[in-house]
Amino acid sequence: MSVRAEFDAWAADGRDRGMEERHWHTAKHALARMPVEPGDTVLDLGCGSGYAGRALRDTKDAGRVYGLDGAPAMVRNAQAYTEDPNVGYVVGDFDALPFADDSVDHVWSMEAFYYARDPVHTLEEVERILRPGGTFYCAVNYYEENVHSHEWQERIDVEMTRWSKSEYREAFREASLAVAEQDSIPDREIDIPPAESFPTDDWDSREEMFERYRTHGTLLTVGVSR
Amino acid sequence: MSVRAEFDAWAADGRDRGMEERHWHTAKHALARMPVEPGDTVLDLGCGSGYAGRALRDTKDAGRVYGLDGAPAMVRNAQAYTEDPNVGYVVGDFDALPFADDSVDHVWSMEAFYYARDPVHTLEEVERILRPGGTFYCAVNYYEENVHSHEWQERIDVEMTRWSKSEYREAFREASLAVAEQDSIPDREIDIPPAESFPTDDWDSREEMFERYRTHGTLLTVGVSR
Amino acid sequence: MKESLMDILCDPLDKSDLELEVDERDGEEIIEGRLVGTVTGEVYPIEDGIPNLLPPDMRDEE
Amino acid sequence: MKESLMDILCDPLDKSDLELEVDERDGEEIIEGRLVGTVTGEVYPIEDGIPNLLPPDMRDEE
Ligand SMILES: Nc1ncnc2c1ncn2[C@@H]1O[C@H](CSCC[C@H](N)C(=O)O)[C@@H](O)[C@H]1O
Ligand SMILES: Nc1ncnc2c1ncn2[C@@H]1O[C@H](CSCC[C@H](N)C(=O)O)[C@@H](O)[C@H]1O
Repeated sequence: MSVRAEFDAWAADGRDRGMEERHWHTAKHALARMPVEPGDTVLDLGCGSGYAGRALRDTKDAGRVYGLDGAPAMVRNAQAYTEDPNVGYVVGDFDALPFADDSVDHVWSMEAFYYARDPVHTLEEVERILRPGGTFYCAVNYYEENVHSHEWQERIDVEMTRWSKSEYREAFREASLAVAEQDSIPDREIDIPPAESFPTDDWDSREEMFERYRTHGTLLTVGVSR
Repeated sequence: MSVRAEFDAWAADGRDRGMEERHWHTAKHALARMPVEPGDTVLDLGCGSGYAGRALRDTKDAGRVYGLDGAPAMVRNAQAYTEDPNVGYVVGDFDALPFADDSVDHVWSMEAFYYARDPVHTLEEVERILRPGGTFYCAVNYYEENVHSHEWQERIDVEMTRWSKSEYREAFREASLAVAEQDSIPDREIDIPPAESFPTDDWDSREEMFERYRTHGTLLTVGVSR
Repeated sequence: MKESLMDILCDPLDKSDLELEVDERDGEEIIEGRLVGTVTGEVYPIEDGIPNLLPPDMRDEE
Repeated sequence: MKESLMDILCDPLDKSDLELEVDERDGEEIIEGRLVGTVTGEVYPIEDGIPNLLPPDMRDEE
């Protein structure tokens, strides 16, 4: 199955909003750090329901916010969730971004980057469209150190890239993005039941669930275009 | 009184270690985000007891770590706290850094930057010594939005710069440092007593103390040399 | 899509300019139409206000 | 200070090179001596292993 077909199905049965709710726990902390100034143009790669761009409009007065996603049904949902004329959505693919060189101030991506077919090329594309000094905020829950995420590959019919923290840093630099920060942002909001509730459907032990959310959480890598 | 005389007095009566203990609550989170690679050269501006550089040696295998401070007694203490041959200290001033162009991979500074006599010039100096793509991690507790820090000026005989968050971003850009992130890092470790303990010697109300530490905490601005 | 998006859009294949052809608009908003690669000649549809700029070989893949 | 620090040190006044003059050393470690600005001629002392590279007018101020 293609990424598009997979995520069109997610959008159709409302999983776009479910993801938004869970991802917001950590995404909001990363979004708050972005040096977006009033009037800036921001692009959300793999925008899903589009919540991140809308938040940057509301909290930082971003000028224009665009969401790109490969799944047409996702983008249709995202568009339906807003009437803001300065927010727009585009169907497109990470590997062939339909944006001009140096045309965007900042790029955001949450839980989407690792679906790129050629992730280093996607980084080169991001670097190309960012104006010099613009940032790429790349947030992922699926990465090497987060061992409890490894099994996700079994549940989805699309190949995912599982880099370690240092592989992210190296790949950014390979694509001429200076690495400005890397951080694990804990999810402090997910409810972790008391030890006696384990095993649950998803977790063998409380320790594992704690490690997944509070220790590893979301890996954020910030690159700056040169 | 000069900055040097003031902080020599602090070093003499052990306040260097007191600061280290308090600042560590938030500094460690910012240090963890730094993209320091094994072998990198890192400079700590206004190093005080020198703990930050030593932590980067221990946790990220930084190659050489230097601390610069204007107060000779601070630097002597810092040197006495380590036997690591790859850690060194220098007496110097923020406005006239004794380092060659592009000679340092990353610069760190905690609770020290705002003592610079000419802070924009200090940023230019930092930009000059950083290699392209190198980062400046600038952490301060004294800043405009942190209203409870304002009174500190009354207690110290040295003039301090009190910029807002956006003034930090502007000044970095003026000095050709791309702003990669800005964040308020809460101090979750300081003990905040129950409401009935207030007023205390330092705080009128629990709300104020909470706002100072948990809401504002430490302002981190990360710049990247172009 | 708003017409102002044209400022930054380009052909995903070779990053050359696109030409906008409008079938239906509502003020600034383009509802139906297409974007045509000025160099590649590729046609990218705009449907329900949303431009589909997937490279053509991906658009049809399922 | 370790002698390797010379790789990156420069005169704080004009960023020109410094020359190292050693009075006492312990292997790689310079204990006493001075750094002399090759252009400015300024003398920066090294005492107890720590170089003082404050601009001269700041060094003496109290
Ligand atoms: N190669 C690709 N090009 C464009 N979008 C892609 C893609 N691979 C995956 N995606 C999109 O990336 C999204 C991942 S789900 C994450 C959605 C959203 N950022 C959130 O935080 O909730 C899906 O909507 C999927 O359609
Ligand atoms: N203009 C200047 N040049 C160099 N050092 C300075 C300076 N102004 C202040 N300092 C130094 O900055 C330090 C501030 S106190 C903070 C110390 C340490 N970074 C910590 O986190 O605990 C003092 O040691 C002081 O001597």
